[in-house]
Amino acid sequence: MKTDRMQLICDSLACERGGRQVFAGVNFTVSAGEAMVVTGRNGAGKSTLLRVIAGLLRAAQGQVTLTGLAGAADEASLPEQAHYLGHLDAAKPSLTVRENLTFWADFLGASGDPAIDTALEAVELDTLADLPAAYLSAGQKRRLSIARLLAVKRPVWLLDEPTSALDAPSQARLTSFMCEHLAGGGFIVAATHGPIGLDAPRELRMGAAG
Amino acid sequence: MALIDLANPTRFLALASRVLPWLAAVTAIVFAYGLYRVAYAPDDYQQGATVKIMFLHVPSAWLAMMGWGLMTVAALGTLVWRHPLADVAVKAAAPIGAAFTFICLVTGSLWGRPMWGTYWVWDARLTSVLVLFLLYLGMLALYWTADDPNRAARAAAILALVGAVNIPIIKFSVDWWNTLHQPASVVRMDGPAIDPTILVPLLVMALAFTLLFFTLHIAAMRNEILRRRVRSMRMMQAANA
Amino acid sequence: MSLGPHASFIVVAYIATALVVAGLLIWIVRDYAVQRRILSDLESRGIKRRSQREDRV
Amino acid sequence: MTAFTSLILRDMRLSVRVGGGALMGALFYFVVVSMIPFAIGPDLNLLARIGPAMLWIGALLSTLLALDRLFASDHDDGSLDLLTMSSLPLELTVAAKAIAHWLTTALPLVIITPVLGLMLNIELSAMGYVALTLLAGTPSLTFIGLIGAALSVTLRRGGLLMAILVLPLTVPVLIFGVAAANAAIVGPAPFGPPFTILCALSLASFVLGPFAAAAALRQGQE
Repeated sequence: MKTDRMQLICDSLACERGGRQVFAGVNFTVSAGEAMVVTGRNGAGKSTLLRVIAGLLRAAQGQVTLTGLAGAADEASLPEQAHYLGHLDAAKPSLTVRENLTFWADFLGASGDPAIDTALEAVELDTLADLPAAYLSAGQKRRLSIARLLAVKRPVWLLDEPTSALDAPSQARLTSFMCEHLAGGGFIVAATHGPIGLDAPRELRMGAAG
Repeated sequence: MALIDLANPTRFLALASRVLPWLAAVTAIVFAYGLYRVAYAPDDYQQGATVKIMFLHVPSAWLAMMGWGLMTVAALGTLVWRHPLADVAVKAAAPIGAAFTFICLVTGSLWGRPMWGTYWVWDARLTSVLVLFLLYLGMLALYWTADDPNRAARAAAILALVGAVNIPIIKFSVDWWNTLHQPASVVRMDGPAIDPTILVPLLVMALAFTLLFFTLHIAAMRNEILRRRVRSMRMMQAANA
Repeated sequence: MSLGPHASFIVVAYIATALVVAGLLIWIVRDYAVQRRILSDLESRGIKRRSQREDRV
Repeated sequence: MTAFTSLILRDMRLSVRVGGGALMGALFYFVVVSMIPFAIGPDLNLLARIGPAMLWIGALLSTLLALDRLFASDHDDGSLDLLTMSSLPLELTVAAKAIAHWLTTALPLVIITPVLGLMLNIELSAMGYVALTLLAGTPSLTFIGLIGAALSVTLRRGGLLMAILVLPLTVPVLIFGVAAANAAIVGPAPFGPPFTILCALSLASFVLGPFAAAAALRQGQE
């Protein structure tokens, strides 16, 4: 993955939902290896911003581009280069933990079985690999979601309250995954209320300017 | 039935392991004897050799009804006495009852074709069995779609009781419906009083089928108990991980 | 033993019954093997049921 | 494994697991069709005449009702978000889900059709043709119903609304399906022309359905 010159550029982004303007005039640039934390009160549009970046919502104005990616049309490819970790865990209760992860790895871009085993070990779900996901607790399901970020390599991580439902050791592990990802030249945009353990991330305050 | 005494699933498992081989052996012996008697049973003077289908058809019809009866009693066990094995009994009986109802319908239409000239008539008797089959399928569908066995247990018990109340009503209404629109082409099968040379093989086959039902039912109950054990152990596994 | 003019119907009826019963039998036997295998697998990982001394379903 | 086949396999696997919908469509079809004679009476000649129409109406209803949760379940657990973030075009994603749904829901329905035909007094030789028309026609029902399933995610009201939206769209399929089946049973019109049109409708819906459904899903992201 060649990411040295990559930049995630957000240009005067605005979003409307149901006729109401959620945010407007959001500008930022994130370079490879950088993390940005989006903060703000409830309803300030943190989740909406992440969904716009992920291509799950349409921007009313402005655009998000990922530049510098070798051999790909920039704007269209951003959702394909991004992992979105939302509030929902996209785990099917009747499939086993391994089946769930294998499917997403195959669907989002094949990585092969070793990647899946290492990802499951990294989030300490390897002992539960053959258990249907219905038996998992909220925190375990969240860890299964995080395993997806590890099993499929994508440069941009869009994390919406990534630490929710996680206990302290799991949060620490998530922090180390994020550091590794940044060290490998990845991007992180995280919406959060509290600290997520990264040292000196850039901060974008939503709703502060009105 | 011994189900009432066996409140403890572990004791049931132990007993099932001890009883099942013997029960299976007895079933096989009675079946062999029954089939031998069937092979040498005389032909019916009206229906010829096709009367041999009756030795499958009548016992499976009897089991189709007994299956639902067993589910009804077990359903009372679930709802009234909260017996831990009652729901296991209902769930294990459903596919077996459905299979025997299916055998009854298939053999019936294979018997009907040479006798009546058609595989299926909307005759009151056939139609009631068809409705019973649909009820069994509904019961199976209920168990397929529910992932929580405890919630499925109550719903299935209620369905079993409602079915038990409804089957006589359905039978009655179908009889009445059929007399209004009696199709002319159907030959009624009011055979002569049954001769002992046919009655004895029929009774032996009925006994064999009943034994088979209970063998399968106990084995299926054992599977279901193990399945629930797996479920609770998996929950412990997830909680401890 | 002669089965008369409708022999095929009789034979098919017996075969169909045998198939349905065999299907039930195979399903039950396989199901038993599968559950046993999962249980022994879980037990080998040292997982105990909620109340190992007083067994419940 | 490619994204396309892995999605088909996942959806098929989901539908045969606990809580999945495989065979439910066929079951609904069986129940609905065997209820109809109770309403019109056990007149075998009448049943034989309207049998194909009853089978088609049963197939139509069960295919549509079974489609109800096709996208809604993926939407509710967040899978739909991730499904749209793949390099696989959304049209193909949607088509993969439809194919899996047809294989697990509509194909069993086609397979049990001969049994129902027996009960409706349809000739053994004609029954094969009726099943053939369903085999050729149910894909188009699934792919047209796909549009309704996608719209009902957007509109957050599944079930009845979806049936109201989609049933009128299936009119041509119904007309040519029943026409082909009737041609095979009573004649005198040849079986070929209506059956060919039915196949053409299916092929057209393979194209139209995924595009319209993908557009509806994109619209629903507002």
